[in-house]
Amino acid sequence: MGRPALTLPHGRHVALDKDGYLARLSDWDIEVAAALAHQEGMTLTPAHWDVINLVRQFYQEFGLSPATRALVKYTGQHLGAEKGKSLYLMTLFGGKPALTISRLAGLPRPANCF
Amino acid sequence: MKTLTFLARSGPYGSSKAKALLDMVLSAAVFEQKIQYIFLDDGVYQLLSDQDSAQLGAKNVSAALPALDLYGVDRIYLDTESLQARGLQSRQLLIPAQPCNSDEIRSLIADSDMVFSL
Amino acid sequence: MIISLVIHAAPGTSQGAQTALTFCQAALDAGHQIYRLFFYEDGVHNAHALAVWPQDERDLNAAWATLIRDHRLDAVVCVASALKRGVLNTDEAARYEKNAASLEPSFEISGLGQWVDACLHSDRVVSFGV
Amino acid sequence: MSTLHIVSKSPFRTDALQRCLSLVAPGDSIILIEDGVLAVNLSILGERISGTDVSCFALAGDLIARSLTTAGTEIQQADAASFVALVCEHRNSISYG
Repeated sequence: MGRPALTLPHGRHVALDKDGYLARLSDWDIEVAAALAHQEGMTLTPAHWDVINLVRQFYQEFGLSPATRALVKYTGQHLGAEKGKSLYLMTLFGGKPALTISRLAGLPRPANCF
Repeated sequence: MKTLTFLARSGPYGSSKAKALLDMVLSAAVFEQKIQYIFLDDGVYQLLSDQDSAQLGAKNVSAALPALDLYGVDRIYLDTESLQARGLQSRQLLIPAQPCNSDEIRSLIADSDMVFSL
Repeated sequence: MIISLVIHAAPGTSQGAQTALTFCQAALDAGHQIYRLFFYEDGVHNAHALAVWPQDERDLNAAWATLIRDHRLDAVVCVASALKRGVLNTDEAARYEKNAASLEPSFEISGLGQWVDACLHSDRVVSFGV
Repeated sequence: MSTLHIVSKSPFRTDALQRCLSLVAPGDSIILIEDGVLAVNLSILGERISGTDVSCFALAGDLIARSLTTAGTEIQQADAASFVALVCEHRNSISYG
């Protein structure tokens, strides 16, 4: 069995681990995020990107991958109160938004992701 | 809901204790417990602003403290005697913390279901 | 009473793990219920299956495993602490492509959520080896 | 509504005992365990508990191993069973490292 990889435009390959997380965080870019989303049957819209960029900003600022509660509040502060709701994030990213967004945003995989 | 009190008594970087206690606080916050986070003894060093751990090859453990508010942790206390004993009373702090003394810490502890100190 | 323990100390380095074990046994002897043992930070070394102790010393790793099995205790090692210290079960070893598992099977790997859960469901939570 | 203060480090190595003594409240108890028992003859401890309703205990096994005794002090000896009982008798506990 070959190593899992993400195939990107122009024949570029990015290594993933068994659970579909990036093997090297430095590989992350917007193409990678789009391809990771595509794997989950998601097409990223500007609304998705606003949140993905916000999670990267959260990580830059605090050195943490946000829990849903913190992400909801942070979203409200930066993207407006009407978006600072877990329902909004779930509509965009599905059932466990904080985990999914962190993965798409190329944050370190959480140790307790099972 | 339980009242959990955390005594942050260790400075950052010299050991993993500051981070270990912070991780407990953040986990308890996710479960929406009533949290009291008290910085005292060497723990007050965690609150100094302008920490830069780049030369250590270590993460800045205090960078996460400003996120506490987003986790709903808003009962944050600072033992002013510990600050004074270390000559830090005039230093700029990373996050707002309610100044307190031993008497007040005693009553915070008396109100707690569980206390964790690192 | 319902009691949980948080163990921060590695066995064989400081006395904390030994004290915790003795306390746990005494609590069971007194008829209390141990809701959970939570091994955090260096405490996860207590769950190391590959530790070999000199024959004339008390094998603390084995003593925990026996106590946990005999009393069907819920013993959890913190996943973040365990991964960093090379204490992996077979699932984690496979996940991170390591060639050996090292967790004594009477322990489970899980997150700090299990510690919070222990706080919520116990009358007392006592920390050892801080 | 009282606290059990668990001190496990030598008073000469950490500020565990000092912090414990600053936070101990009437009705609380202190138990010295492990290297914490090295404080057994310290006057700051004796003075703090003397004539108060703060009880102080030391784990007997830790004392005996270190050739220490509580003779001439107000500190009571505790075994593992009484340590457990102390935990149950107090609302919460603090372990000082």
